[in-house]
Amino acid sequence: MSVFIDKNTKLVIQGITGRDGSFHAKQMMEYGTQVVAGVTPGKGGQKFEGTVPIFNTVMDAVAATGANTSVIYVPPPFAADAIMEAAAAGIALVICITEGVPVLDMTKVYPFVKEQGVRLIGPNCPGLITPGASKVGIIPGRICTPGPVGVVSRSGTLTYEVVYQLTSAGIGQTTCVGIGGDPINGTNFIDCLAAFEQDPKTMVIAMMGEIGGTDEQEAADFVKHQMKKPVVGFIAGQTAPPGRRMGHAGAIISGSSGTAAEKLEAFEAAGMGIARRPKDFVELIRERLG
Amino acid sequence: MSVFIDKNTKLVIQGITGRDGSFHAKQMMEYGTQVVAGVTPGKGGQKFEGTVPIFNTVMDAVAATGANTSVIYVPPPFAADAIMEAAAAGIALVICITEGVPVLDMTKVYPFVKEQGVRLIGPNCPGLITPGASKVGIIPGRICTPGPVGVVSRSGTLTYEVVYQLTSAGIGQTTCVGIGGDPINGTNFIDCLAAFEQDPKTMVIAMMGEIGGTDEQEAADFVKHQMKKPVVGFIAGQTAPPGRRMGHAGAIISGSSGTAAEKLEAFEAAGMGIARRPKDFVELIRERLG
Amino acid sequence: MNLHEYQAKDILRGYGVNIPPGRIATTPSEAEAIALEYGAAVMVKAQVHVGGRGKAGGVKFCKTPADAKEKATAILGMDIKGLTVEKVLVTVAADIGSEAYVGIIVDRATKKPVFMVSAAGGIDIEQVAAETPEKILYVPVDPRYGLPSYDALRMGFFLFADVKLARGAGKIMQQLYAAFMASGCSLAEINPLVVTPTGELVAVDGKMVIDDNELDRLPAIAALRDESSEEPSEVDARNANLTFIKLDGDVGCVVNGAGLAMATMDLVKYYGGEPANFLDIGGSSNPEKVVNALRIITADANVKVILFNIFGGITRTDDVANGIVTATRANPLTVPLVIRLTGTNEELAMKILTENGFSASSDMDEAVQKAVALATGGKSA
Amino acid sequence: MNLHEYQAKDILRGYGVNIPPGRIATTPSEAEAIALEYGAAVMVKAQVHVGGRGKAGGVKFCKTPADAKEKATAILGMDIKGLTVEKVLVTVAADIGSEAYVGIIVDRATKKPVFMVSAAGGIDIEQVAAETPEKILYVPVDPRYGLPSYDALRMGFFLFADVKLARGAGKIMQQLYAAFMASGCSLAEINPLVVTPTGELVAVDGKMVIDDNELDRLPAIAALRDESSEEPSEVDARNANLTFIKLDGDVGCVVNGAGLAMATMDLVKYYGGEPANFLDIGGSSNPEKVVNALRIITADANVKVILFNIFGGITRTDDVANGIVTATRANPLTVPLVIRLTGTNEELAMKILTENGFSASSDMDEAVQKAVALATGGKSA
Repeated sequence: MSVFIDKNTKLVIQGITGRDGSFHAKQMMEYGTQVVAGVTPGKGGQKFEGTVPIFNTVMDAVAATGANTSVIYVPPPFAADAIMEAAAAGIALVICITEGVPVLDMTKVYPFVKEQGVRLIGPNCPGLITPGASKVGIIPGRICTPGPVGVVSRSGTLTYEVVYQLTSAGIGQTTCVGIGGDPINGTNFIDCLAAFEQDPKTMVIAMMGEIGGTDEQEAADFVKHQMKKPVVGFIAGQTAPPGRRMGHAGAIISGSSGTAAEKLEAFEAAGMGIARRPKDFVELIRERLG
Repeated sequence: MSVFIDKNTKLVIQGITGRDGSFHAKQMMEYGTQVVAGVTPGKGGQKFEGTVPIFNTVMDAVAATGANTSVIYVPPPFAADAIMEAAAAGIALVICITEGVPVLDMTKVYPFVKEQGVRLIGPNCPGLITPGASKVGIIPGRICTPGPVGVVSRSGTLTYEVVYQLTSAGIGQTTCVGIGGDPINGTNFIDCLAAFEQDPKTMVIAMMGEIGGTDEQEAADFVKHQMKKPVVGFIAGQTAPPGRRMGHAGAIISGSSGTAAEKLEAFEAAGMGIARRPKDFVELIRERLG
Repeated sequence: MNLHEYQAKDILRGYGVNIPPGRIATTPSEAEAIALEYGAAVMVKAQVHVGGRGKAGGVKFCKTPADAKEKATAILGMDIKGLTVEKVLVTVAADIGSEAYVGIIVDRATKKPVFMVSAAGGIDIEQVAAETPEKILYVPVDPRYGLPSYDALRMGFFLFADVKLARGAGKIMQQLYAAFMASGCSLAEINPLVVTPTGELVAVDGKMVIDDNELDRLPAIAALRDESSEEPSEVDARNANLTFIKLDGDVGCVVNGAGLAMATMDLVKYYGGEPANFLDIGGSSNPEKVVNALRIITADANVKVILFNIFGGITRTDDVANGIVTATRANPLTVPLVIRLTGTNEELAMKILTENGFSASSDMDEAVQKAVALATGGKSA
Repeated sequence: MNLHEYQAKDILRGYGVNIPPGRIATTPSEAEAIALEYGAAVMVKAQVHVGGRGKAGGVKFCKTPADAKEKATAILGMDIKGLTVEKVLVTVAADIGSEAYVGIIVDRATKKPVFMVSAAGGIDIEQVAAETPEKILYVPVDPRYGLPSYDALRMGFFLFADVKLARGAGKIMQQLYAAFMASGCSLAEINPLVVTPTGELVAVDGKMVIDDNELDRLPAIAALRDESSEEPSEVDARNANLTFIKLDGDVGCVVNGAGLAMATMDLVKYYGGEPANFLDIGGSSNPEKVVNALRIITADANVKVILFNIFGGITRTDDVANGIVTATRANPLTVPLVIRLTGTNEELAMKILTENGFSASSDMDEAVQKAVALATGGKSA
């Protein structure tokens, strides 16, 4: 089992003919993901790599191929529109890889996807992978292997690091989800933790947070009150200088300064395992797998 | 019993110190409606007629009085804002009497109240009355009397006409609802028919439509498939010259020209009683009350 | 309120829509001068609020300035469906490769502005809808989000296979939508949207209908009203805040509320009469409105009887009674008056009327029957 | 990106906010001339991107033009928290009756722009929040609907009991909101919003922070960047599309991804070292970025070792390897280089590095420990 994506994921790639889009389209196809369509306006009717039909719009792609999931590689000024296009076309799960999406765009995109009942992951995220079944996004496939650990992270490359160390230690994953580090994103820690809690194959969850905001504190609260499965957490930015990555005004509203210390305290209060270094995940998870 | 309003309705009047607002506030109070608050920005702290507290905002009014229903008498350019203010303040039922609200304003107000889960009646409507219990709006109280007929109408004064004739003939009403004749309004025929179908005291429904649009046809379809209670219908505008009250382009989208003939045909197909004149309601309803 | 083609085009130009240059002429020499200035073939187009100008001969192609003068001479002063042509638009003629239709209206069913686009442009969209409905794409727009680029592009691709034209058309949809919202429209259309032989997109005709409820807050749009192109009695009524539509019968009707006004007309007809008008004095009461209503109705020589049907709610019937007294005192009526009046402040109203020598009924059918009898010389009484 | 006070005020003025006239001076004589032109008492205010200007002596009241010249002489060239004052704003001094605070930020929790307003203005809002949180009203705005009048008025009444002032403040909130949205802000504030003794509302100070992701589509805003008021290495990094923050340690770090970059810094510290910087080369790979990253890091004389930690996803590690080769060939390094590199195209990258005489590890802890050892002279190795 897995969360969000599996063997039945039928993927459309928005921006399939771009530099990043085409590179990762091939990677996903090689990994075995069912890539059923691509979208590039003006290239409708052509084929990507001789096999994947390209459409002018997501609506055309869905109508012709039954795609149920979309991944977005379009440039930042067009990303918000691309997300809404996918949601309006009936796609149930939209993953936006694009980095640099203006946050005010997201203040409109977020309620749009909620109204449509669509799950958005990202933007500015590496996507997700269900090892051995499907990969959507840019997480390198070969660092993953099937197994009992659910992985969720705000950071891209830090996810790879942890997954890589788990796999190297022989510990596999159900699904790895990179939710992205932008101030407003579609899916948060709690959404993923809830999904992993429901997933029968997931036994332990590895969660990588960052300084800033209060998502990790709320996630810890969720772990404490709503979850039976063990969770191991990490916070990046313990040594970051204060005030450089987030406005202090944000802290006024949340009533939190978003420091690593505060987040680790919340983890501790929730009875979570705490990885001080990325490599600590290996031992902490091994213990919890019993 | 009744629909939408009853003895427990606690009313706040937006625009209570205006010409129309103050006049009808008194009428409602005389009728016995629980008028718990008024709103006029800048007059917060004063009292209307020495008894009803006035507030600067609906939020203040709700906090202080527990008002659950609002009626709006503010001028057209401010009506959309007033509706949204009431909905955002936690009011469950908003009745907008104001006539002349720009329709593009309503294209934003409509999804707003839907999102808030608030029922809006109007704009450009006479409001509603549950005879003997509560009156919200401008329907003259003394033309109504309690009884078994639910009344719903797109027109204001035409409603009075029919209710007056019913009452004169000794036939009372559960609730009379004027939904308003604007192209976009908060509550339609079907909403009211469904409520009357559920209301144990309502035995027959009188429904007054107009030319234009397809609301009456959809209502007839609802009567046919979803209702057990008998409905008697009337359409105003049988002699109106075509093309003067609605753009033809609207007819293209709806696939209907919105004529009286078309609507009466739908009524007939639904097995509804058809009143050719307002006074015909009396006999048709008497027959159906058995 | 309808805008003239040239007014709609001026607005659309302000939003970036590509429209050939054009100016208004009220005399043939002006038309000639404009054509001379453009130094190109022009169209001379009658500016009247009515469809079917072209078929009526109100739109002409002119190769030379002299030609423009001649055609303008023919069109200016022409009568098209009862309206006299006072102005013509002289505009550079576009080379036409293909013609598409692009329009937006506010739709009752979806409660949203809805785009209608069709590659079958240049003709009435009603005709396309009736004969080849599959050639129209409908796209509702949620005004909370505006018109998204993807929907604009989708419409562009519905019109054109070429991505450059599709993007260009999408951009025009965005411009049309912005103009529609900012101008308080209930309808806006470009028909035809032309592709020239060189692949340029040009709006060759434009139309806008404004929601009258918007005019108070859009003074620049309200100032575009051209009263010379409307029925004078309807202009008069509007300026008096009355909703009035002139009809061909002889029973003048003064009613409060559109629904009751229509029901009253229906009842006049039911009892064998013919209504002379639709007249709604509206919800808020004001004796002045009654005075104006009587003035407008009595200006119609066909009217043989005047029927008041007033059911007071927000309208106070004593205000109406006072209006009747004031109006008839200033200008005594030459036709009989039948009054039906009930509702808010009814006792006071009845007292005012009786004291001033009027009688009134509280029964609608009775009053309508009486009015019809008076109009038909007692035939149906 | 931070805007200067004068820039924020220029923008707010364009949205109708009432702001005393003011102009920028870069010399004392300019300041004098501006004060003379206004013919009124002025404030001379240092334009630097840092809080606490007032306490540092960077804001002065000047009764006369001569006074303005003298104060400008003192302020221009002044060092405030490490930044040199290059410009002063000379602006007409307002009479202050009372001071309020009005601000908007994008809030992560509600995922909306949120207003913060307080009648306790003129001081840091952080202080108000800490000491008297009940004096702040928070109002989230749904950008699909904009700031509704009722919410603007509600905030106005929170600040002022008088309805005229409440409406005036509400109008300013609308103007601030419009400026916030159109300028791509992550923060905008007016502090203080002053009521003069005659009851006029005046914005005496203004601040705006722009979301860097907006700058590509807002060239007019992007043009307001004042590089002279920023850390030069950070300017250099930004122009090379790198996210760089200078720190005080000696281990230069080049990492892809913010999370991994922070985790790398944390690990440097964990093993007893001190990071010299935060540097994220970002997601999309481009050898040029590596060249720029090395140039910027080596410009810091404190750096004793350079640590690459690259985990390729969308970044292709062969691009990074090529960048390292190119950069070091052009400008040979004078400090040791430790490379950790794995992920996309790893084999190719390793081949490129090995062929060019570099060694690389695929283990993060190993690489960090090695770099720390080199920086600390083997102390922890």
